[in-house]
Amino acid sequence: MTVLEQPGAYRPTPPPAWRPRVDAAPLLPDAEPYRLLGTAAAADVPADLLTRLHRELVHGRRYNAQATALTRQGRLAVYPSSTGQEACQVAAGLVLEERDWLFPSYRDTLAAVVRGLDPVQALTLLRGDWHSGYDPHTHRVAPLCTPLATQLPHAVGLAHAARLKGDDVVALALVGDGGTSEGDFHEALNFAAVWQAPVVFLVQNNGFAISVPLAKQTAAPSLAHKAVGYGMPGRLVDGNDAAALHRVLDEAVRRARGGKGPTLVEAVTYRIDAHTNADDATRYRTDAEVEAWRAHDPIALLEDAMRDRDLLDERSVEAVRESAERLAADLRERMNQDPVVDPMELFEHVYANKTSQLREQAAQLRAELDAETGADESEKGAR
Amino acid sequence: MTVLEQPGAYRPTPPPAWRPRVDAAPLLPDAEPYRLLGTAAAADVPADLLTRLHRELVHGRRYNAQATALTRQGRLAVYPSSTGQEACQVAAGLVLEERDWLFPSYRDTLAAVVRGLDPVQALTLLRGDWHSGYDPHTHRVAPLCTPLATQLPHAVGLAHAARLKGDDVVALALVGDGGTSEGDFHEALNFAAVWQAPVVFLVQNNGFAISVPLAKQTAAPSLAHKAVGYGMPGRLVDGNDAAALHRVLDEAVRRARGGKGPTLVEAVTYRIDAHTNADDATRYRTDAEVEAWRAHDPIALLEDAMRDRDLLDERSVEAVRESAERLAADLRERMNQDPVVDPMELFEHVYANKTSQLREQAAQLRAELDAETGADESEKGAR
Amino acid sequence: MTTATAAGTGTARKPATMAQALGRAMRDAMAADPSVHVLGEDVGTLGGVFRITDGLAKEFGDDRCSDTPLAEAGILGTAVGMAMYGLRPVVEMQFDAFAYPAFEQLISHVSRMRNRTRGTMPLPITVRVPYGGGIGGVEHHSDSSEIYYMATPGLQVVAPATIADAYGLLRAAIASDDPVVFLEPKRLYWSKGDWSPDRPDEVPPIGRAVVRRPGGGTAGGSGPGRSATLITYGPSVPVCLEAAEAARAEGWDLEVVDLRSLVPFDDETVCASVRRTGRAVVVHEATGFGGPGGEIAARVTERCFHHLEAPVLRVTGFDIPYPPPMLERHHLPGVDRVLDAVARLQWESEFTEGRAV
Amino acid sequence: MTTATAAGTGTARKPATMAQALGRAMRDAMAADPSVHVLGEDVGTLGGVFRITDGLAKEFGDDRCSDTPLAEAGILGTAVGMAMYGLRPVVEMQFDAFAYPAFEQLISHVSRMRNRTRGTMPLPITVRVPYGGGIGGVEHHSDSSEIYYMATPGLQVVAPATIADAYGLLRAAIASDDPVVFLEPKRLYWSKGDWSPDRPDEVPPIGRAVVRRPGGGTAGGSGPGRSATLITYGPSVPVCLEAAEAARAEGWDLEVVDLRSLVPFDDETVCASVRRTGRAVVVHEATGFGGPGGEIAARVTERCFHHLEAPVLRVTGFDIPYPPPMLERHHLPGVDRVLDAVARLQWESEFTEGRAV
Ligand SMILES: Cc1ncc(C[n+]2csc(CCOP(=O)(O)OP(=O)(O)O)c2C)c(N)n1
Ligand SMILES: Cc1ncc(C[n+]2csc(CCOP(=O)(O)OP(=O)(O)O)c2C)c(N)n1
Ligand SMILES: [Mg+2]
Ligand SMILES: [Mg+2]
Repeated sequence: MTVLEQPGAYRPTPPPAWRPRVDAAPLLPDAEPYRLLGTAAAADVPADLLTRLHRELVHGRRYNAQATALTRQGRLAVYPSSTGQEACQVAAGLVLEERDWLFPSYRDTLAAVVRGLDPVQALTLLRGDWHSGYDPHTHRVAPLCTPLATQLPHAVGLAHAARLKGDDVVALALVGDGGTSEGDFHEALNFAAVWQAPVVFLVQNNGFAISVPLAKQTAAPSLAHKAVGYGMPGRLVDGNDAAALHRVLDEAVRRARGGKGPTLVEAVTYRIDAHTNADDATRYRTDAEVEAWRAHDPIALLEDAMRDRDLLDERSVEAVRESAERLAADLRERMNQDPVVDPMELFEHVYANKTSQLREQAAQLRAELDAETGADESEKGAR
Repeated sequence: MTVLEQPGAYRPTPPPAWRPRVDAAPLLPDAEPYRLLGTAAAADVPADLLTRLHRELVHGRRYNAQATALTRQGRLAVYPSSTGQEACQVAAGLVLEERDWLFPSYRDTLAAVVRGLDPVQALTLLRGDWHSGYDPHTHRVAPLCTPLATQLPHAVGLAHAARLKGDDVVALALVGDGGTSEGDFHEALNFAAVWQAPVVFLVQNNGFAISVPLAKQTAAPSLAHKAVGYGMPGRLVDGNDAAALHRVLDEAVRRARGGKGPTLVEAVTYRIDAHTNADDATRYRTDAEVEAWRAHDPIALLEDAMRDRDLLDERSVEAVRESAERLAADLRERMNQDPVVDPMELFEHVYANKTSQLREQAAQLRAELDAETGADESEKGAR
Repeated sequence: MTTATAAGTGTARKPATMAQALGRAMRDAMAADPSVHVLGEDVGTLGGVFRITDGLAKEFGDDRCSDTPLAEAGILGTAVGMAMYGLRPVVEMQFDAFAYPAFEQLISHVSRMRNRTRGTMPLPITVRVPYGGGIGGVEHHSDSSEIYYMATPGLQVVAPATIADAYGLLRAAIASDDPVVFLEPKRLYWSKGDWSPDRPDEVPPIGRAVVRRPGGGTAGGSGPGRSATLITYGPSVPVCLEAAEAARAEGWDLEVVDLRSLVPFDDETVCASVRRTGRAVVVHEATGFGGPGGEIAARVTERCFHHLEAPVLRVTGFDIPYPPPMLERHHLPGVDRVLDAVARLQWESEFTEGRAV
Repeated sequence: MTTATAAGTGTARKPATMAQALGRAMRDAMAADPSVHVLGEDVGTLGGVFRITDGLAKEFGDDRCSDTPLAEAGILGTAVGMAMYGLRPVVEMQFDAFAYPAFEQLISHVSRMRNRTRGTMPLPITVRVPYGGGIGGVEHHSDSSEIYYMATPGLQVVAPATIADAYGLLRAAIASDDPVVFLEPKRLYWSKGDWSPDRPDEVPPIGRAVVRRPGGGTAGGSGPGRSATLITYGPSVPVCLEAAEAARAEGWDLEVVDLRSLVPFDDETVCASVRRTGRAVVVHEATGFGGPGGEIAARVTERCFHHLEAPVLRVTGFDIPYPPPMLERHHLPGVDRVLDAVARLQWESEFTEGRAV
């Protein structure tokens, strides 16, 4: 704002400079989202990366379709699909080293699966048999986080702890456009910048927080413009361009690993499906809008670029589709088996050692369950 | 950040533009704090404004000294002094219209007093006889707010409500540099920008949050750089230059009043006293630093500028000093009287109507007090 | 899913859901008083994730029913400011657990502003919270957090269990000059009852409990006999009514007291019932330890000690984080557990030997 | 100000304050285990506004004892991440009411992460909270919010009352694999006692109450007589000890049970005392309605009903926002109110007529 012109020369002693002023310009995002696919620079992206991205995108889309189908069959309690956002999911899942950590939200099971997690484990929360289905340490994937933006300070703390311990570990945290409005987003980014923690924040700006469009969420030029306010670089990237995303995230991860601190990346994308299977998106958006975004589909974008370079033919496309079908079939089959749930587990993990009242309550439930079984048995006996 | 060059022409259909992109440049603060005093432009500041500012600054400094003295006499429970920050306090207190609202923190009693509040009422919280000593409606000053940054959403809500009602009311909210780290700061600014609420946020960046210096609070180029991330203008101003502050705030208030939305103003200043009388500032800062800031004193700055324009002579300085002494004497005298406190008031304002248990508890305390008085009386009788 | 119809009055000529009654209450309040404003996440265009605010934005405009940015402290904090300027904000928290980010605003400001300002600045804010479990929600979607609010002076805490109360208490909450945390039992949202939107039943004010089921045989103060009082509220009211029905078969005659509001607490109605029956069980979904039941049992005992034949027992959720959907039925206090507790009320003294407990 | 010395052991050869013992506990824990990290507002250079962390940054460096940005959710949220990576964060909340911004992190993550991950990701976090009143603090500086934490499964809630416990319980809290909300009674910070920093007394583990003052005459299970149990914790322990002393003059013989931790709750010790005495009063500073006393009274009554000669009574803060400094003495439960409650424990039945109550 330069409504008031800075007046001329200043005569009194200026106040002491009490902090190093960093230059704001390099922290600001470009006005247009960064893109690779469909530009000349796409020619320089390594072929094997494109092939890998393609395979994961196609698998990812099929995974989303299968998971959504499982909600209709009552095999998932709820599913927040990432259809249309697969490029973000795949790039996030691929860009990290094994020792790094991923912090997903409820919408990011695909990123966790790309990182190596068994989809059945990744879907445990949404299936409803336990709150989290995996040991976070095995693939260094934090539990899917539901309270919005609350996972961001966790990522910062973990990255900071790793650095304090001298470990070469980067954390990548995912959050939605809506989540950026929460206080925890602000506090996490500020801590990260002050601590120069090796963490990358990826905002999947899919245009909506359930029914609320971005324009009611923020008045900012872009979400990436928030970065300068913390003293970290903000990057804006086409969230449907898997190659661009991969490059921007890779750059940010390297930066973090090199001790240069955090980066905020805003990926502009679109949620093609409803918020979850329980949502009715027609109440708040037009088909035309959805169609316009389908025309900017992450898989189509990538396939066009690969065809340009002769990296894709019918056979290879078919092969990827087939392997996606196999994955889906496997997922369907395994999800169709009833999970083994043990009600007594309810008391197992509240504390390291059960309190006396938990012991009492466990005994009560045990007795009830035994009585149920007893009744069943004797009923059976009577028949 | 332009680590990655934006590659050349883009061929595919770009994704739909789904929101008006505002231009970031006008929202960014200048690199140097805005200043008037000591520059050629000081010549254009209306003389009566300078005289008014001077009078209030001198009164304010004396007020701070008196309040601090009252802590030593046990007449105030605690006092967070604004010595050194009087220019912020005075400008904030003067810049609003009568119908506007001020949202002060614990450190901002002076701004409330400048706005017209009786200092004894303003100091009630810090004296310890009630949580707030005034009806907020009389001078449109919200209660002094202690939980950091929590007053900011209040200011936004009030300004928004006024606008919805069609009232021409602006809210000015004060917060410290430390307070900008709280989630409530973030949420308030975001709501304000999305709603285009007529509110002005004034950050008094006095370099410290108790013992924590700004460098441990933020890595940002300036706190004013946070504004662009919300889509509002950020202004950086010399917080010891009363004329500059008044102009920047006045501009922001006009902007808000004109329906153009909120502004974030960062005033760079310094807390000359300790955090409160209970604090020992020598534990975390050097005398040299304090002295360097004393050399940039808001009163001295203004007096120099006024002398340049022949707006100040010994007589007028003396007159202002004398009226400040009278104010201090009046304050001292009135604060030396024991306030009337009624323990029964504890139950009066919890709800519009006392619940049954509050009635029971009030009766219990009443009985205890009566017993005490009874005992006193009979003791007296015995003597 | 258990519904509140048990408390209804018969033929469902105009069947309505609790969700509809709640929406209608807001609509009528907004029509009657231009200072009533609704705000929250998705409350506008979408009508809320439970569709409780459906139609309000259309009828009253976006300024009266507004989608906010996604930030609960911001929502409640701006509501404070709106109330300071004379509006009556009705805030929706999307789920119980998502009210936690607003905790500081609620405790440090909403509950205290009247007291802080010696009554000059009351905050007539209604905070609507879809609460409790039983809908198969994944983690964070089924909390019962009423104790946090109960324990905070300055807040009223209301929980309707019937369709008439949903309407009547929400109107009363919006009209109240004190802030109200209005807990909507989300598993009763789709419960149906006979209710007329155009002539909604009058209901007792906030702060009054009602005996939903009087002790049949022994009613009228004829002493304990085989009777006991079930003290409950919100989603557990239908459970207790069902339990009381089932208990007849066992020869027990149970009164069911629906508290309707936890704050203010209606000692009079509750204690009158307990004095009649001599025994009591408190039933709620929230965890037991440190939960509402402790307060209720303690105050009933303080006031009715010499009328009690047995300690006041509690049937509550276990002392665990709310379970995942596949296990929640084991956690929720159901009819059987209520009956078990009733059986443990030390009936022996008055028994004809041989009758099973 | 009442101090804890009453519980001390006599000649103050090495007088120490509770503040010193707490600081020493952190120091020793940090020296013993490099994974212990302290973080919070002003904990580094300044040593905390109460100087509890004084010297830690100097001895262990800024990375082990860090001043954070001013954001409580951020502090606790990053502590969660640090604990996920194997550190043992000790977090300081500057005052009780300033822990509220961290409420969502505490409830939705700190308390649940172990359970969520089936035990694979415990969070050994200690949240130190200077709590309670009596120091003349202005609004928001004297809250007692233990019920919020007690009612949240997954948290341990500890409140020391003596200098030995301050050290011993804080060491235990830091060593615990479960998160602990560690409530430091701020008006006891400067209480003095005989305590050796180099050979700190062994204290019972978290989860065990202790009888701070056995019922003299009737100890050893000789039945109720004129005895009663005062159940208390934290800042009210010295008050109860003083009350018990004063009660001798009235012919009452009071046991004082110091709970030490509210979670886990030591039913055994508490109920053993109540069974001995037949009467009990719960004493705490927090507001009564919905406060800890309700739970305590209810569970004691459930377990000891037939031993009780009178209902368990409660002496607590009033059901009001914490008062301003000039009025706080009227709010805080003091010796007189404790004695009044004891007098109301229905002694009549065993009275020789004519003795005043
Ligand atoms: C603290 C909190 N408040 C509210 C919710 C309910 N909720 C779940 S998803 C959602 C919208 C999130 O939008 P966004 O952050 O853009 O992510 P997206 O769902 O689009 O991926 C809301 C409001 C929540 N999970 N947590
Ligand atoms: C939510 C909250 N956390 C902590 C505190 C304790 N506290 C009071 S003042 C202060 C420092 C505030 O610094 P700043 O915002 O820069 O304002 P200043 O005191 O410098 O005017 C702190 C931590 C508080 N009042 N509220
Ligand atoms: Mg979104
Ligand atoms: Mg400051």
